[in-house]
Amino acid sequence: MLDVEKIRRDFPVLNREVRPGVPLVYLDSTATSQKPRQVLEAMDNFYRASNANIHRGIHTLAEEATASYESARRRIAAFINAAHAHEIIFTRNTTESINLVAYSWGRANLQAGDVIVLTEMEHHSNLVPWQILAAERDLRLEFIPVTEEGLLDLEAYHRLLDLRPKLVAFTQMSNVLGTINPAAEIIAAAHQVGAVTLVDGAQSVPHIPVDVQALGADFLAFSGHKMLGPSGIGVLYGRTELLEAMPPFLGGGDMIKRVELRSFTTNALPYKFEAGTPAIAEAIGLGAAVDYLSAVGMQAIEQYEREMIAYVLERLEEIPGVRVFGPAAEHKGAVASFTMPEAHAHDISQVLDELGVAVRAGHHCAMPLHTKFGIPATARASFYLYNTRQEVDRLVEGIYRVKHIFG
Amino acid sequence: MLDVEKIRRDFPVLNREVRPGVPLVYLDSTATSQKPRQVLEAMDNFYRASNANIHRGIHTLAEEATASYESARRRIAAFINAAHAHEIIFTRNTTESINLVAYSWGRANLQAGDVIVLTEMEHHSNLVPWQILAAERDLRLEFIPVTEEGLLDLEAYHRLLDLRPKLVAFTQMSNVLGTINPAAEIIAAAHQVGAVTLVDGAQSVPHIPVDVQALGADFLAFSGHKMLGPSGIGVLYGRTELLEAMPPFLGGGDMIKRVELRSFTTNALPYKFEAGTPAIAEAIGLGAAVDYLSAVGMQAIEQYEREMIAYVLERLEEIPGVRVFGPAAEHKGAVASFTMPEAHAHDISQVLDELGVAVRAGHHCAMPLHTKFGIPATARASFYLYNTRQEVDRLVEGIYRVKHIFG
Amino acid sequence: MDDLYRELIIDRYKNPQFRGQLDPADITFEDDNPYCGDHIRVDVRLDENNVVTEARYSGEGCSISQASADLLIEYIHGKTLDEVKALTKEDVLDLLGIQLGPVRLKCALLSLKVLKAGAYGLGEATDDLVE
Amino acid sequence: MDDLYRELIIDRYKNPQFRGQLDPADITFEDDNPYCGDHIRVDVRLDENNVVTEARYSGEGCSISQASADLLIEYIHGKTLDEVKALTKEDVLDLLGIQLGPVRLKCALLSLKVLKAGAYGLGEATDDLVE
Ligand SMILES: Cc1ncc(COP(=O)(O)O)c(C=O)c1O
Ligand SMILES: Cc1ncc(COP(=O)(O)O)c(C=O)c1O
Repeated sequence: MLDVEKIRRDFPVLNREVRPGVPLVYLDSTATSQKPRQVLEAMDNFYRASNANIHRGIHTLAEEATASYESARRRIAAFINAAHAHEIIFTRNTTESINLVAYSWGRANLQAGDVIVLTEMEHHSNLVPWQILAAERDLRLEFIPVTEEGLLDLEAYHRLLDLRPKLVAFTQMSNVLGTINPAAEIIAAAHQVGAVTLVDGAQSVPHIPVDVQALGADFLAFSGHKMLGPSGIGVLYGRTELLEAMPPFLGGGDMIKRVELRSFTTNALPYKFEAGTPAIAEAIGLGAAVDYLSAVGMQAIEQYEREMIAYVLERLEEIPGVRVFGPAAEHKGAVASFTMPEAHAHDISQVLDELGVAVRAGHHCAMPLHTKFGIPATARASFYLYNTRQEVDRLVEGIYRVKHIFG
Repeated sequence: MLDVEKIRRDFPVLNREVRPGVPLVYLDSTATSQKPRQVLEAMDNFYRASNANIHRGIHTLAEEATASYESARRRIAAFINAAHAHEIIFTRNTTESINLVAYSWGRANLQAGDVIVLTEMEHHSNLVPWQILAAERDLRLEFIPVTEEGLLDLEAYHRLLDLRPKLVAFTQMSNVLGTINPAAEIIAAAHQVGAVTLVDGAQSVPHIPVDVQALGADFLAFSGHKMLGPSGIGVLYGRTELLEAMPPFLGGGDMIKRVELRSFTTNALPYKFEAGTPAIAEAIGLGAAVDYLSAVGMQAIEQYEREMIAYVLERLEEIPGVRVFGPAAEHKGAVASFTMPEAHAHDISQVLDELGVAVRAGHHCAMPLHTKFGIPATARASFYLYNTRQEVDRLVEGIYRVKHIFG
Repeated sequence: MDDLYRELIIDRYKNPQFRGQLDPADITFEDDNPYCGDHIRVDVRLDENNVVTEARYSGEGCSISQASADLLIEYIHGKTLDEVKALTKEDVLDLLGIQLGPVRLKCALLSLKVLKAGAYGLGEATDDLVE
Repeated sequence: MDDLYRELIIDRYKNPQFRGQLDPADITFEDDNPYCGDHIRVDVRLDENNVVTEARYSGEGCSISQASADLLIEYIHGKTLDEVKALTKEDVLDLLGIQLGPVRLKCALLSLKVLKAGAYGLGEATDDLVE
């Protein structure tokens, strides 16, 4: 069991009062998580004691910085059970990770007429890079439909596999519906027709145990800022074989072995894909974040959030008019996107904010999914290991307040 | 005049002892600068009080985060005198900024046979992206030669302009030789033949006043970490007209206006080029860094470093065998790359480190320049506003120690 | 809270007075806020002296975007085209009478952006119009 | 300091004992350290039992890379090819007798990497060989 009170003490922002006397109830972790002091201190200590550029320095600070940066990579590799640390490429965020695959693997492997299978519940980050590539290369994009309930239509998926897609790219957890997709099953089926798979782990890696070898994933993309880490750091995991065969993406310092005026040879993995000075302190911060998550235990977090979402859905369903999108609690993470007939999502969010309750409102970078459900925007409350049932109650009070004002 | 003692008190790392009793003498700011507490506190305060994702949130934290992020953009725009804040695109570093131009502007504007003019003193970051593009598009790369003295051969440049290059991309300050190139003159000549210009400002923006409008630069790339800011943040400045005409680079959240399953429309500048959750805290940190630099005054910093390099060269020249690369003090910034006949650059750096003096050793991501000078590696001591003459003396002592050990 | 949700806004949101479309119209323009999907269209009729005789808005979105559109459209009746072009962010905020953070500001200014893009005859509504 | 620059290293650097090239050789391989440009080539002769009879290195670089090459090449004389393939990072560090940070470690292990890549007959020397 999680000791939530102890955990909360690690998060300085949770002491914040949004206005005098109005404490913060942060229900927007799906957009970005808060950071424990352990993460902030790891970065601050780095800057105050060991800050230096890495890899090419021989002096003490540079050696320390290199060691800390590479140690973070190894711990992050272990966190998702990657077979090798060099399979962890540091990027800015999930979005850059997916673009890296689209630019490098995609341009080297896809030709006119090739099919990419995505889903209707993708975040724009797992749509737009493929749309750009599809336009450039004349590829065909196909989508696994989302059912009314908010699940992927797996029968339709199996029919799409008859098209022999070259790539199947899908989110392991929807940032709107909360749906946890059966990733291992989707990957196994894709592999049977020879497709490469990319898992958008932006929501899954922070909230449930993810084991890339057990999943069989070829690529996994995720962001540090959603899993207690800082902004400015993300990860692309890729299987060695694939990464080795891929051409470089960004060119510059560190990704090369030798440079002449008109030619270069690439460096070994993972450096081949890390051009220029990386987000050093941020990688170190993300290392501290996975240490924190591991110490709490990803299984314990998953379990805690399961109980939380069951309670959230129970409470929201009792409010007349509130419509929550996505599947039943057993298929989803701790995300509740909802609408109310009285008020636009923005207004819900604004009224809640006046009570200190931070929820997000909009299309959550998933416009096609909202279009499918026929709504321009939802309000979204999302939960993490530091949220409590009392905070759910505050949310519910706030929703009644919205009804009062706009009803 | 700079009050260096006061400045030094702002940099916590300068209290560091590399080993008990051996204080740090940090002479590696060209690789990355140290950070004043004002920058660290700006980021820490953000995480402890206002951390949220930006742009799409209505709650208080999201509004505060958005306001801080956009305020940083405006202050950075003012720092380089950009005409508009939307001309500041946040990237990870100089390297990504240059790659953004190569991928987006380059692929939209360059065709087989087109000429790009670079220089022999470029950092790999301003070589490799063009080599990749040249290989893909069958472009021709030409190089402004570097004279024995370490200056650009401007006569040769004018001859190269007869080739009607489409792009002239060059560093404003060499990270090896310290040479400050006559950027305004190079740009004006390029414009006369209709070429677009890209200035690598990784070294110039931290050390001398840079005014993009006075220079007439079309693009300027620089890194936060070299100018008192954090790792993980860089800037691409681009003129509105050019940026507006360019296709997007990375696809994903925030860079779009509308998304359907198979198509999207792009957002306005600067968001069009900022896909996914940006390095929010890092942008705020860079904002604090430019505030710090502005408060000290870029002119004062330039002046201080001019005096510093004159002293450094004077002291190094008195040591038998030490060969310093690059032009005389009046043409260069505070960078001294040198070799010694007795010892390899690595060994120089290692011995100096034992005395607490941090210098870099290697090719400094400028292999072609080292090849040109016929040396595999140099040791490089570089200086910034927090360095003192006493530290120069420590360097000199260290060099004598190298002679003693290896002589 | 009731500060922001001043009665005026809630009232205009629930009981808009200038909702509708005009056909024909001298100026018609529409656009949306990419961050939230709010959508506004304006239709304006001018007389021979370029004075606004009739105007309406339509679309969907939050109370701030819709109420500010309603207030703005009311306000421009009787104004000249040049006066409309000269409208600023401050005019809209004065009409609303509240303080707004940067994100909600975009909601509030959507109708002004659309209106000015139409008044200037632009192809696209850009943020500069309301800065 | 003199800890790191132990006499042994400085001595081997200044007075190498196994510098040179062999032609013909049964194994020849070369590579460099991308971070600093240090370069090492090794040439090895084997007898009919795959025992090292003669070996030399050449190249340029810092005292650590050159001295560790000199020590390593000395060490492999009389070893079998399988023993050479089984050499590890620890063997090199034992020969040097010093502690090294991650960057200098790459200098120290360059010769081992090159030697093992040659011994295995690989096309490329990768870091796995010395981890
Ligand atoms: C002149 C020059 N250009 C480009 C770069 C690359 O900067 P970054 O590694 O921050 O991308 C550097 C930094 O070493 C530099 O000195
Ligand atoms: C499912 C999913 N994919 C991708 C992203 C994009 O993450 P980032 O903005 O960190 O690149 C998000 C975050 O909003 C997400 O929830």
